[in-house]
Amino acid sequence: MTTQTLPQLERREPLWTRLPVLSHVRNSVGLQRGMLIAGLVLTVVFLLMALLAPFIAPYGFSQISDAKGDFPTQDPPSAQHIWGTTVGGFDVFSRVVWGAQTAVLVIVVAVALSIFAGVALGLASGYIGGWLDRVLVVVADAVYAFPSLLVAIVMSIVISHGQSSLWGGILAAAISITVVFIPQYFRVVRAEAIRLKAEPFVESAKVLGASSWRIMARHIFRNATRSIPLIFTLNASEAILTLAGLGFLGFGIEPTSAAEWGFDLNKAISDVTAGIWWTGVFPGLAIVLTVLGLTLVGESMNDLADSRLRTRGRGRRQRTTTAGTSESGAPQTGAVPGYAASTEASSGQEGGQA
Amino acid sequence: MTALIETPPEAAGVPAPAAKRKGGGLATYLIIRFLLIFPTILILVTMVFFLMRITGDPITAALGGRLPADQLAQRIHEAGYDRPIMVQYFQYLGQIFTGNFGRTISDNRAVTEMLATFGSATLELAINAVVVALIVGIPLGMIAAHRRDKTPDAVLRIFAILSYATPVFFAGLLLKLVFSVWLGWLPVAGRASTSTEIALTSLAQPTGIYWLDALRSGNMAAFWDVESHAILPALALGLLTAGVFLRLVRTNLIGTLGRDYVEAGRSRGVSEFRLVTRHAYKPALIPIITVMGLQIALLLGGAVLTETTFEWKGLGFQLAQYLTARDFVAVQGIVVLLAVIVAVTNFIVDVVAALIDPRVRY
Amino acid sequence: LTGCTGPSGGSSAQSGSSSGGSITVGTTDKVTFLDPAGSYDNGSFMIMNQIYPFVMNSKPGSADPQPDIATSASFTSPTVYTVKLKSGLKWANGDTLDSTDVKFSFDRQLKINDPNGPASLLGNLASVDAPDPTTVVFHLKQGNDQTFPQVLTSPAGPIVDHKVFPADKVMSDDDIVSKKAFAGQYTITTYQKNQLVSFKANPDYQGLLGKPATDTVNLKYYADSNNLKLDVQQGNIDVASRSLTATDVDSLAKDSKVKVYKGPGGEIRYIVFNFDTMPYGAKTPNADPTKALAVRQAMADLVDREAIAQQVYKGTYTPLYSYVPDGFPGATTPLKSMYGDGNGKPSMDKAKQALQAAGVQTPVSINLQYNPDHYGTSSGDEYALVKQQLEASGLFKVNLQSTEWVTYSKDRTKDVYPMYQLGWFPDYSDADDYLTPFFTENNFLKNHYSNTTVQDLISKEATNPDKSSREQQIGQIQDDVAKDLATLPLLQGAQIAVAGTSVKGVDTTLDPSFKFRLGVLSK
Amino acid sequence: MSEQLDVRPAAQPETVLDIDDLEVSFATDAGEVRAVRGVSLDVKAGEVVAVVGESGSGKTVTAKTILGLLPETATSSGAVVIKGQNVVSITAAKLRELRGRDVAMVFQEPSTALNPVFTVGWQIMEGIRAHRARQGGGGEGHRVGRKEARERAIEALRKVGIPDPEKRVDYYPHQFSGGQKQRVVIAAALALDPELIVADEPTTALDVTVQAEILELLRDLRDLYGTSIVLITHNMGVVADLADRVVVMYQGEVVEEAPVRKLFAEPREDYTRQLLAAVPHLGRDSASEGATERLHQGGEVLVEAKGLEIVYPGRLGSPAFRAVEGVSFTVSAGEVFGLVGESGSGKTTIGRTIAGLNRATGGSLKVLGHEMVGFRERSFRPLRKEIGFVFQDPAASFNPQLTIGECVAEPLVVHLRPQPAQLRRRVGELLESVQLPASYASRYPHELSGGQRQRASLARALALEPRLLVADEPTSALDVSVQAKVLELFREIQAELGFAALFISHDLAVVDQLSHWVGVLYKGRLVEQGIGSRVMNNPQDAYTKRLIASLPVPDPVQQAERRVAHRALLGG
Ligand SMILES: Nc1ncnc2c1ncn2[C@@H]1O[C@H](COP(=O)(O)OP(=O)(O)OP(=O)(O)O)[C@@H](O)[C@H]1O
Ligand SMILES: Nc1ncnc2c1ncn2[C@@H]1O[C@H](COP(=O)(O)OP(=O)(O)OP(=O)(O)O)[C@@H](O)[C@H]1O
Ligand SMILES: [Mg+2]
Ligand SMILES: [Mg+2]
Repeated sequence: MTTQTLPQLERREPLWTRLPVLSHVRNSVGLQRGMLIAGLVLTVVFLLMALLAPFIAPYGFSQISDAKGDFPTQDPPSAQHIWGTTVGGFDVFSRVVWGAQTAVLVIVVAVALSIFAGVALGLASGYIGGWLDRVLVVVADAVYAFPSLLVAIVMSIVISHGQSSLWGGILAAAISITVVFIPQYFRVVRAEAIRLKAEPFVESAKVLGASSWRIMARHIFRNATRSIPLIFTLNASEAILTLAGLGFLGFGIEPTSAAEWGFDLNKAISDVTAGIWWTGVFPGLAIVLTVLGLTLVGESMNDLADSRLRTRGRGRRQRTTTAGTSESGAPQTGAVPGYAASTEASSGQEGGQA
Repeated sequence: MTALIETPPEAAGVPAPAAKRKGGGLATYLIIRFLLIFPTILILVTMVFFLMRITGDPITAALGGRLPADQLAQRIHEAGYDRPIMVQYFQYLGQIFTGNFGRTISDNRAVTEMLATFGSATLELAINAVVVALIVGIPLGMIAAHRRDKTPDAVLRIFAILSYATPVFFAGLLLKLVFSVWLGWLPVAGRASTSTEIALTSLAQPTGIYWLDALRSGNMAAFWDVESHAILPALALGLLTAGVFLRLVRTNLIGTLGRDYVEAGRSRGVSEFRLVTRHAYKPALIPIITVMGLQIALLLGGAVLTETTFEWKGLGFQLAQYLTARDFVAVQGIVVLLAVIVAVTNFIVDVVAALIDPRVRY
Repeated sequence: LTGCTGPSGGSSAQSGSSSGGSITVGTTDKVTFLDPAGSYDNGSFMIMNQIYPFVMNSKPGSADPQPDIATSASFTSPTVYTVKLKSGLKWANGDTLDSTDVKFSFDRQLKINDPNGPASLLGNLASVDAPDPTTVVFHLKQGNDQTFPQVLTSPAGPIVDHKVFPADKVMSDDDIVSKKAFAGQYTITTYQKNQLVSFKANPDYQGLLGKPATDTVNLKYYADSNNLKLDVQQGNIDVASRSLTATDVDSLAKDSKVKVYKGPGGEIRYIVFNFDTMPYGAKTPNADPTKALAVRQAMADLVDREAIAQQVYKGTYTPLYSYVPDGFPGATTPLKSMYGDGNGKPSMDKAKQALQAAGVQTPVSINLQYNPDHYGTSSGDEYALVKQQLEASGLFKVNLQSTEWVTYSKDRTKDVYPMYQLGWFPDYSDADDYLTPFFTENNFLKNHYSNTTVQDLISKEATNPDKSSREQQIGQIQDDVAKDLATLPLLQGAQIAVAGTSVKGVDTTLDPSFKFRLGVLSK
Repeated sequence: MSEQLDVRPAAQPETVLDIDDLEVSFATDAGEVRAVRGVSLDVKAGEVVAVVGESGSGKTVTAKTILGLLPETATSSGAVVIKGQNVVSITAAKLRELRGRDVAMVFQEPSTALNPVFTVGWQIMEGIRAHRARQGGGGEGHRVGRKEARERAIEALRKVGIPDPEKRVDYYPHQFSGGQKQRVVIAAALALDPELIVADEPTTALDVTVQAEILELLRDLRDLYGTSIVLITHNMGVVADLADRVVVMYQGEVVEEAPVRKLFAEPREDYTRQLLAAVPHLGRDSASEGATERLHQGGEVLVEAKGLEIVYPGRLGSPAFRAVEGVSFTVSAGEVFGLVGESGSGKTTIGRTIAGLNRATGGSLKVLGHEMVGFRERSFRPLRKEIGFVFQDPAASFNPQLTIGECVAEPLVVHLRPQPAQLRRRVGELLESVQLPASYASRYPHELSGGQRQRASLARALALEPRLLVADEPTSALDVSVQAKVLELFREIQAELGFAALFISHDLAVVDQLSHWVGVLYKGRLVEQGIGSRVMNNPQDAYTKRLIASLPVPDPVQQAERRVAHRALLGG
């Protein structure tokens, strides 16, 4: 019903400058840009590692022997195993590289699922309101108050039920993370939907007689989800940590199913106290650097999108002349504040007209 | 693990404090907020109940490797775990309403006693960690906000991210290695050394918070022993939270620093230091406290990894254990307690925020 | 059986005067119930062994059941086992300890029959009589049960105070402690469940074990074995027992401040074959018992137990070539000669032959299940190695899968897994505990293995009072099952404890009875 | 009395502020923005200098430079000399000493310029205690004690006319009304007796009646204490009312500077002339000029309110709020009904209710014959195509994700579902009808200027050729010159298409320019309605009288007369 297509209109800015990350890089300067780029570099390395794992990793993730025979166990870094081997004889370097793949898969599945569900519920709850909203909010709050690792554990039991193959394991981890994240997306999207609902452009659609569906799909959805990339990066790093935590508690993905950093790190704990540092340090660093990278990207994007936090904004936001503004003295509380300020910032260019 | 998303409860549809400003009674608002605790707990209990039943039963968990299937089934039947689930559910609800939380299945203790024992341990850890987080997070957050986008800010932000990005068990391991194994300054794990623990548990009315017990009994040796055990876990968990606090303080402070009233203060010749620490900080405190409250509540449940790493026998640690044992009674009890804590903390946070914000004061 | 003295290496230490100092022992085995009727696990049983009296017990260093608080115990007829108690026994709370308590304890076990309790061990017990204060008469269902004295030493065997314990329900730990219902070597002075328990020598104990070497012993609980390791290494605790990882043990062995003790272990690890669903199994479309056997044989030919024990477990496990582990009377090693190169090492050729002879098409695809969380975290490494060993020959294509414990336990008996990992820890120290539960009609494996000859032999062996012919029968059973390969035994565990160099007596308690006795430790 | 002010005692007025060739530029994403280019001006003691100019012309930047409040991204050159010190190059510590004591600032929005969590007394004291006391001879004084500071704060509050200052000094900002807040802000500026006050749009956020009081207060400051004021505003009425001298800025430069009467009487520059021409002037150019009875009376009654009552439900324990009460009026086909009233009087509420965005809760409201009390969206939806709505803030009323073309097309798509080609043509026509090039259809809202956006918004509202248009303050977000063009367009289109309109504004002059019939709303009640020019010239209701008296007209001579005439009325 909302598929009425409009004439193909020429767009004035090239697409690539409007892509979230690239436009952020363009808009940043100084240290803020430095941090964003550092984050991007770490993230890209991480992604490349995942993508090219078969080419980068010298061995398979569960390979413990090659033509020359069994791998030595707990072998210190050497030419053959540049980061050494684990107690089971796995090659640490290979597992770290393959681990990136697992991490990416888990992130993609987990975040995609939670975005999908969280956004749908958040939109409905925020826009439709009423009882639906109240019930969903209480439920989401309850889930939020639920210790997240507990949800993850229970879910991984419920889901993994049977076997943990590579995909089984990844799905189990991902879905358990999803359950934890849905309330977060729900909150953010719902808050945005509620804010947008009162925006004049939504009201103007309403006065035009547009149906609720059309309003949600065409007006609220796209605007409410603009902050999603920011949460995405933040949650991506949380997903890695949750996965690592699950691995640590023994609910993770088994080493024969896939390489998983948290699991390896957990297994390496007795190694570390025995002076065998290489089995723990590399997966540990992989986790830390990946989370660092993703968080840097997320935070920088967040700061750039938020004119309050942006280093160098465009002109100051215009104040409208009417007294209609309410006494909203208190600062915003959200970590992912709206984008409104930045879109309105351009209204100061009236000069050319006079 | 949900530490980083700092969405305050306001975003979550619990009626925002803004509603209060419209002239309604703060009391009404708080009462409603208080009443909301109950549906929340009911939902949690229900979720836990059904989820736990899906995951299996405690008897299989304990004896699945030893008994023939028919014997196992018989025992499950005798324990009543094969009755219709709704019957079990309503029976359980009935018990809860009469205040009977039952006894844990896997280690047979009264749930209330178990909650008190482990709750006090977790409370102690949480207090310690929050102290660390506040001492580290708030001043550093102020510095970062004040020197935003300068080198100190960048360094502090990286520090904040690193403290968050390092899995707590990894950080804990490193702390143990450095301070216990290499330097030998601090004990490896546990809440107290054996003798202290015996001394403290044989007190007449222990609170279960060791440093408090030690102080009350005037046993200074025990006090120092307890404190030396507390340092590493508090650091591990506290730094994790400090990272979040730092970020939170920084973001909100930057927000208020850009406000007109700060500019107004500046135009009156107020020093930059005072602008940051008074003019901008106090208004920023309201959202900070809201989110911090949530954080602290989550800290209680989120301490699983820290507690496991440091043998800190608290709720989080126990939760993981009971879960493995499919001890639904215990898990349900813990979740109810956590829900109450979260709800009550939110409630208290609202009251505190109200005290700070004159606009909602009546 | 009575009056026979086992080898007792360290028994001289315990006869000396006990030291005034205290010893702290760290462990990872958790307690569920102190009440014997409510628990059936190592952690609880470990404490029960210190605080409750037994009718039968074994001296440190041996696994031979001997009268503990009894003066004699023997079969007075095939189905009657009569015990004479010592007189003048007392509970730590002052109650007298006599035959009423013994009868009460066993009646209670049967009555409560707790889902988590060990009542199933008393399956052969019909009733108990206490004709006079020092006499207890056990009436058995099956005559000459050779395992019965062992059962009396097992988790079903602790005697409890009938004035304190309720007859029909499980009692809470705190009540037991506050009512001082102890009559073992030790009493408990402070009890923080699964955190810290302190024991004090019980002056009234008159049983087999004698006066403990150390008056005060603390038992500290750990969740993470790495902390246990660090604490024993740092000297914060004197002894660490159980659940250290192979790497921990390996590195502690290199540490001069501590000493690693190894004793015989009863734990075994093996692969179960489901005779219905394994390749060519009875319920598969191309069912063929010969081919199925060939598959099992080929697997037995290919596994390299030594490699697993060394690589994955660094010697904390040893290869297991039979169904009854090494160290039990009657244990043999049939799989060593029957499979592989005949010397315990794998043989690819033999495996190939076995499959070819049966006309099995290679590679054989198998689904192998293991459990990552119940049998230690190294299961993953262990099965990765098994997979590699099987696949290296090119004869097998292994699809390795793992499943979380509770589901695993359920599914394994529902024919979901064609072959799967399992472990076993004995209830008491007798070879029969490795045979009856596994190969009789209604065994707990539920793997559809059935061999009537074997079953006959087992029931004979279990009631054969003659030691040597019984051992022979046990040997025969092992040979027969080895031919059928109902399961594939892989490894046998060792008991491992680590102690500071000044601690004495650790080696004494790591005996085939698998009871860790605090009373022999001193420093 | 104000007359004599213009004839100031000629005793060599000392210069308190001297700006010389000031240049300010900002580093931005888009490169350097030169916000102020070579501005020079000076302010004498006891003088009110108004700086006017359209939005973005550099007024605020200039004002901030005076106090050294520019953000770090700014670079400035030139000289801003206060008491012999050049603010542009002075050290931070010196600058801090100077701020507040020698020059103080009054902000536009009193509600944001006061910290909500501190008492007003604390905030005023902050400024006092940040400085050493002034001691006659200019030597460094002592640090001001808490008690003394408090006394001075009370004194300052008293000076700005806050009643009961001893008590009110401990109030929090939210306990004051908007006008009082602005007085507090001024008191904070006064507390240190600065010689110069920089006031950046000090009355823009206030209602006209309140604005009149604040202007009076500022005048008193100048008269009683000889304080010089730099008054930044875009409101020519305010300029005419208060200023001695006017500086006109355009694109960062000073284009003209003249005494106020001279500037209004004979503006030199083209730009100034345009600016003055664009200012709506009460009583000039009225739409109902000469009308003696209600126009369009015979037309079909499109909106009919009878005893209309609109209540906002209270949330969570707060009582319900009655925003509109017992309002009755009609709007007939072809008629422009102007609704005026100050902030919070319920104008928007009525407009939104007519458009079905709010619920009418009592009385009766018939819109196109449909009863809106207890209405159902479903039955009302078909009527929506007969109603257009123009929002106040054109930037906010467009979905930032959609192009202007898509936005304008939306009503067509929703109601008519035309072919794409047809749609494109119609969108082009619509844009051209509001004097926008059809090619703008492919632009995004932020790529248009404010005035262009409001035109597009008008195009969207007119897309379905509605019979009724509700326009809620359609021009109040715009600069005067832009506003003039949009109003002109509105008037032309209305005349051409003949739709009825409910035109809402708080600006009497604007309403008068457009409306045939005017209603005055006060606290939710319609206190007066009538032919526009009549209401303006001869108000009946006391409130209307005060409202009209408060409005400064952009003509210093006329305004001075009005002030004298209305003094009694305003004193109340
Ligand atoms: N912090 C800043 N960074 C970049 N550009 C700025 C900044 N502040 C102001 N500008 C630019 O400087 C120019 C002058 O702005 P200024 O705020 O002085 O205008 P103004 O005359 O006060 O307008 P208004 O009437 O809207 O308040 C504008 O083009 C604005 O975009
Ligand atoms: N959603 C709402 N809930 C409760 N009260 C409201 C709501 N919207 C407006 N009000 C109140 O209703 C009254 C009238 O508001 P309205 O917006 O109609 O005023 P207005 O005349 O348009 O003012 P302005 O000139 O400032 O736009 C005000 O007191 C306002 O606070
Ligand atoms: Mg300005
Ligand atoms: Mg309005």
